[in-house]
Amino acid sequence: MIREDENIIIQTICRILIPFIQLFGLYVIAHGHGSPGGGFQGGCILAASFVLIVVAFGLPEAKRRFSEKQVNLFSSIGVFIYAWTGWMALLLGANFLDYGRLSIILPADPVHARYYGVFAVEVGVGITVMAIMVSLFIDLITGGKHEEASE
Amino acid sequence: MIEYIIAKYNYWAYIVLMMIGFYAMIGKGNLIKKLLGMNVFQWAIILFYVSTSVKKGGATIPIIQNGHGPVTHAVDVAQYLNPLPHVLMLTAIVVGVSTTGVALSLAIMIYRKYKTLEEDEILQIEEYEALEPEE
Amino acid sequence: MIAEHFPALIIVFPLITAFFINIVGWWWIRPCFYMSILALTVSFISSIGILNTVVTQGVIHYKLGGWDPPWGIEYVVDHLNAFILVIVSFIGLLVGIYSKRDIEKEMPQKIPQFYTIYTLLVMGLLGMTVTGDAFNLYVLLEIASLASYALIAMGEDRAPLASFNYLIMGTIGACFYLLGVGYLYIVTGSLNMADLSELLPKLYHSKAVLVAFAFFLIGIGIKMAFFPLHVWLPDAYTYAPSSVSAFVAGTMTKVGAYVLMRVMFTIFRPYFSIELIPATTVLGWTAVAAMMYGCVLAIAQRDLKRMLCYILIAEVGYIVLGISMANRMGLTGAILHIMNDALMMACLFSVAGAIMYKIGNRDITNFRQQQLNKKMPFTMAAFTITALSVIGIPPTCGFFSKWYLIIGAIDAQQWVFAVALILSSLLSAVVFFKVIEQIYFKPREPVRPHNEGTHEEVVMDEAPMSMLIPIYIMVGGILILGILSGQIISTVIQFAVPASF
Amino acid sequence: MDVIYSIKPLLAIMVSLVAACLILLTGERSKNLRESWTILASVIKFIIVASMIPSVLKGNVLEYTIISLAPGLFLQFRVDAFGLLFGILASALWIATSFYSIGYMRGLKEHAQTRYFFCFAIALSATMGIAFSANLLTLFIFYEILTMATYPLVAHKETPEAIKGGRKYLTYTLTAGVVILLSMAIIYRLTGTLDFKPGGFMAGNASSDMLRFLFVTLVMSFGVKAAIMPLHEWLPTAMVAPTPVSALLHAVAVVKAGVFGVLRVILYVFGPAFLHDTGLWILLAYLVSFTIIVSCFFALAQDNIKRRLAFSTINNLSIVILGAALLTPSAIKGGMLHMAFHGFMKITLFFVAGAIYVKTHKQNVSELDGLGRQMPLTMGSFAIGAMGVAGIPPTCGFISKWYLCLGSLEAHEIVFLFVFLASALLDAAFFFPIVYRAFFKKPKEDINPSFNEASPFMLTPLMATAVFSLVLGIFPNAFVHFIEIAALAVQNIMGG
Repeated sequence: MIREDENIIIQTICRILIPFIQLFGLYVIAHGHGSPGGGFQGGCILAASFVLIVVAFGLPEAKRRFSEKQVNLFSSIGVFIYAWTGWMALLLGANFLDYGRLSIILPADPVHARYYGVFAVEVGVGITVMAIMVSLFIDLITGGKHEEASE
Repeated sequence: MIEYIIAKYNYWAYIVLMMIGFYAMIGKGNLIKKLLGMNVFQWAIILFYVSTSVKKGGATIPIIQNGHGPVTHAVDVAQYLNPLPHVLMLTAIVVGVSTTGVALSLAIMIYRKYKTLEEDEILQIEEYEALEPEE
Repeated sequence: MIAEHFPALIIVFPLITAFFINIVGWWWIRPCFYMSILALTVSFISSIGILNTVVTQGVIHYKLGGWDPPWGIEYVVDHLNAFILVIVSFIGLLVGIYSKRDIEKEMPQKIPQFYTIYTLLVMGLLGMTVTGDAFNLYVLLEIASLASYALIAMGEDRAPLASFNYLIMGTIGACFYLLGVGYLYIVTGSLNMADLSELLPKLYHSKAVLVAFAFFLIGIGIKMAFFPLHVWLPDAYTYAPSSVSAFVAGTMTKVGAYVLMRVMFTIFRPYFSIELIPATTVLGWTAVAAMMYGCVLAIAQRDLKRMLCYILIAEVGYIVLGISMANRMGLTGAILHIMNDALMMACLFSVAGAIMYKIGNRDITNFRQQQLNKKMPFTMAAFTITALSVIGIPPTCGFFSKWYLIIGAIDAQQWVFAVALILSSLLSAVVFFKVIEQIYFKPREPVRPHNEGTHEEVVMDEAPMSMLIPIYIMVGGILILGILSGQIISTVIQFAVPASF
Repeated sequence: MDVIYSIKPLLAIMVSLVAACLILLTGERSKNLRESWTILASVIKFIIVASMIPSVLKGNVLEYTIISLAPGLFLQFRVDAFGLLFGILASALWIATSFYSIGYMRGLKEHAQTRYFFCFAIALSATMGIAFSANLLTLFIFYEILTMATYPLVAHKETPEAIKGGRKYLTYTLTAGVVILLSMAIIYRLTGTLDFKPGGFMAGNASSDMLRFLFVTLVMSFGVKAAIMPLHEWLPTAMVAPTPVSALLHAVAVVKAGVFGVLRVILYVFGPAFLHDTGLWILLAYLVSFTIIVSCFFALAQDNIKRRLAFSTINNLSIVILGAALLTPSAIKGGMLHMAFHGFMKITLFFVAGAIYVKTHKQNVSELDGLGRQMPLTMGSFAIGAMGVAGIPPTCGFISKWYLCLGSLEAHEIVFLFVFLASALLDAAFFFPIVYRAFFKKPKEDINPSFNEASPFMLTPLMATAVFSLVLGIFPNAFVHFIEIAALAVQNIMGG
C-alpha cells in the first residue's frame, strides 16, 4: 500500500538500486584484504542500502524486514566472527590474531591462512559495521523508541 | 610567504578547519552546532594525517602489480603512498562516527528533557528548577 | 600455556563477553550480571598473573598477530602498567559486584545495556594500560571514553547535559592526543612507544616534537581532569549512576595519570620532559593550584558526590605533583597514590551510592536529620575510615603516599610543594569532618534530654550485602595496604619508577 | 643493654583493640558485657605491661618489629625505661578510669555509651603505641590515631558547645600533626633514620640552622598536645567533654602523649648535648617557665572546677618539660617522675570534679560551700590530690618537685628554682580555697549536709588514686619502681 507521503518514483528506483548497492557492498568487503576496500567501507555501503529502505518505504515496512533484535544480533555476531578468528589462533598456540597458525586447520600454507584469516575478520567487521550503522540511524530517527515507532 | 602557504596549502587548510571546529565547539551555544564543530575538528585531523602520506610525482596506492606472480619486482618506495595514515584514519573515522552517534543520542535526550538545544536556555531552565522547591 | 597469553586475554575476554551480554540480554536479563562478573574476574586473575610474571621474570612483550614491532601492535607490560592493571581490574570487579542492586534499582529496564557498556569500559581502560602502541592507545582511550559517556548519560536528571559537555571536552582531549601522535609519526615514522623512545632523542630540538609534547599534555590533561581542564568532571561524575561514578572516579583519572607518566618518561625521555623544557615545573605549580582549588571548592559543596568530585580533582593534583617532582621518591609517591586514590575514591563514591540507594538523597546538610550513623552504621564507618585516609591519617594508606610525596618534595627542594601537601591535607580534613559531624552527631532539634533510650529508636536499615562487601573489601585494602606499602614499593613500585631516577 | 625480641609490646596494644571490637559488637545488646570487656582489657593490659618491668629493670630493651615501611624505617616497638614509665602510668590509670566511667556514664545516663567505650579503648591502644614506639614514625602513627580516637570523646555531648570544642581540638592537633609530619620527613631525608636513640641522633647531621628550625617545629608541634602556652587554647575548651574523658585527656593519654613526644624529641632525637651546645635549652626553659607562671594566674581566675583543673594541667605539663629542658640528671629524672605522679594526682582531682557533678550537678568552685559534709571521702581525696599538685609532703608530688628543684640547682639556674617554688605556691593558692570552702564554710541551703556519697563505682577509683599518690609519696619505689625506672632512663640518656 502506498501512503500519501510516499512517492512511487522513489520507491521504484530504490527497488532497482538496492540490490546493486548491496552487491557492491559485498564486493568491497570481499576484496578488502587484497585491494582498497574492506569491512568498514563495505559495511557502510550495505548499511546505506538499508537506510535507503527506511527512507523510501518508511520505518514500519523496514522493521518488517529487519527487526531491532536482528540488527542487534548481527552487530554482535560480527564481533564474534572477528574475535573468534583471533581466538582460534590463540587456541592453536600462537599469539592473538596470528592467523598464520590457522594453517593447522585450514587446507592452506601459513601465508594463505593469514589471507583467509584477514578475510574472515573483514566479513565480521562488515557485518558489525552494517548492523551498527543501521541501528544508529534507526535509533536517531526514532529517538530510541523502536517499539512505539513500529506500531 | 605566499609560496610558502601555497606549497603546504593542505596543512594550512587543516589548521583553518581545526580552528573553525574548535571555535564552534567552544563558542557556539547550540548543542548541534557544537557537534558540527566537533566533526569539523575531527575531519581536520583526518585531513592532516592523510596529508602526511602524500608523495608528489605520481605515487599511487600501494598495490603491487604482479605481486603474487612468478616475477616479483623490487618496489620503488617513491611509487606508492604510505598506507598507514590512511588506515589509522579509517579507525579515527570509526571513532568519529561512534562519537557523533553517542552525541546525537545525548542531544535527543537533552531535547526531550528541556525542549530546546540552546545552551543558555537550558541553563535558564536549570536555574529555574533549582529555585523551585522540589516536592 | 595460557599464562603467556594473559596480556591478550585481559582485553579480549571482556570484549567478547560484552557482546555476548548484548545478545543474551535481549532474551534473558538475569545472567547479564554474572557474565559481566565472570569476564571481570578473568581479567582480574589475568592481571594478577601478569603482575606475577613481571615481578618474577621481567617485562612482557606480546606481539598481536605475531607481527614484530614497530610494524605490528605490541603489548608491553612492565612493572608500572602491571601494577595499574591490577588496580583497574580489581576496582572494576568490585564495583561490578557493587552495581548489581544499584542498577536493579536505578535502571531496571537497561540492565543488559549497562553491563555491556560497563564491561567495555573496563576493557578500554585495561587496554589503555596494557598497550605499547601510541595509536592503539588512542583507540582504546576512545572506547573507554565513549563507554563512559554512555554510562554517565544513564544517570539522573542533568546527566545527559553533563555527559554531552564531557563528550565535547573529551573529544577535544582525545583529538589533541591524536594530533600529538600524528606529529610524532611525521618526524619518526613510528607508532611504537619503545621505538619512539629510541628515535626521538635526536629530534628533541625539532619544533614538531615540542608541539607534539604540548598536544599530549593538554589532551591527557583533559582526560584526567587536571586542574584548569577539569570543568567537565564535577557535573559528569555527580549525575552519573552511583556505580558508574564509583568506577570512573576510581580508575579513569588514574589511567590518565598513567598515560601521562608513559608519555613523559617512556615516549619522551625524562631528559626531555624535565631538563629540555620546563614541563615538570609548569605541571608542579599547576598541581599545587589544583590541590588548593579542589579542596577549597569541596568545602563549599552541599551535594556529597559533588564534594567528592572536587576532592578527586585535588587528588589528581597530588598525583601530578608527585610526577612533576621528577625524583624517585616523588614518583614512588605518585604511583602509590594512584593505587590508594583509586581505592579511596571508588570506596567513597560507593558509599555515596549506598546512601543514595537507601535514603534517596545525598545532601550533606540532610544527613543529620536522617541519623545516618544509626541507619547505616557499617556504611558510615566505611566512609569515616576512607575519609581519614584521604586526609592522610596513619595508618591508612593515604598517609603513606603523602609521606612519600612530602619526601619527594623535600628531595626536590621544593618547600612550597611540601607546604601545599600538608595544607591540602588540612583542607580536606575540614571537608570531611564537616560531613562526619553531620553523620555522627544527633539532630539539632527537637531538643532531647541526655538520655539513652528515651528518644525513638532509629531502625537500622543497612545497604544490601552485595554493596557492603565490596565497600568493605576496599576499606580493608585502605587499612592494610598502607602498612604493606613498604613491601609493595620494594617488590613492584621501585622497578616501576624509570631507571634514570 | 640487651635487646630481647618479644611480642609483649604488640600484645599490650592489641588487647584494647580487640576489646574495642568486642565492645562494638556486643555494646548495643548488653551493657554489662560491654563494660566487662573494658575492665577485662584494662586489667590484662596492665598485667602485660607490668610483666615487662623486671626485664627492663635489668637494663634490657624489648623489641618487636612488625613490618618495614621504607628503607631504614620500620613499624617497630621498643620498650625502654622511659616508654615503660609512660606505659605503666597509662595502663594503671585506665583500670581506674574504666571503673569510674561506668559509674559516671550510668550515673548521668549518657547517650552513645558504646561509642564512648569504643573510642576509649582505641585511645588507650594508641597511647600504648606511643609509649612503646621505637621510632618517630611509629610514634606519629599512634599519635594521629590518638587524635582521631579522642575527637569523638571530646565532642561526646554533641551540643553546639561540644562540637565547637571538638573542632578546636581537631584544628590544633591536626595542624600540629602535619607540621610533625613535615619535620619528620626532613629528618628522615637528612639522617636516613628516625629511630630513637638515648642521647639523640641528630647532632652533626645538618647545618646548625636547619637543626634549630627542626627542633623548634618539632617541640612546638608536639607542644600543642602538651599545651605549651600560646598553643594551649584547645585544652580548656575541650573541658566540655564528660569528666572521665577530661581525666583521660589530662592525666593519662593526650597531654601526656604530647609531653612524652616533647621529651622524646629533646632527649632521644636531638639529645641533651645538642641542646646544651646551641643554648636552645635556655630558650625552651624560659618559654615553659612563662607558661608555668601565667597558667597559674589563669587558673586563679576560673570558677568552673574543670577549667581550673585544666589550667593546672597546663602548668604541670610545662613543669615536666622544664625538667627535661634543664638537661641535668636530677631535673630529667624529676620531670619523668612528675609526668607519672602528676597523672595519679590529677586524675584524682578530675574524678572528684566528676563525682561532684554527677551527685549535685555543680560545676563551679563558688557553689561548693560545705560539700565536705555531704561527700567527705570525695573531698578528702581532693585535698590529697591538691596537696600532691602543690608538692606538699608526704604526697608523691613532693618527690618529683624535690628532684626538679635539685636539677635546677645542678644547672646553676636559680631562676628556675624560683619558678618551681612559685608555681607550687600558686598551685596551693588555687586549690586550697576549694578544700577550704568544702570543709570549713557553711553549706548553702541546697546542699544536703548528711552523708551522701557518689556510687562506689566512682568513689573507689578516686580514693584508690588518692591513696596511691600518698603511698607513692611515702614509698616511691613501691609496686612499680617508678624511681628506678626513671633513674635507668636518665642513666641511658646521660651515659650515652
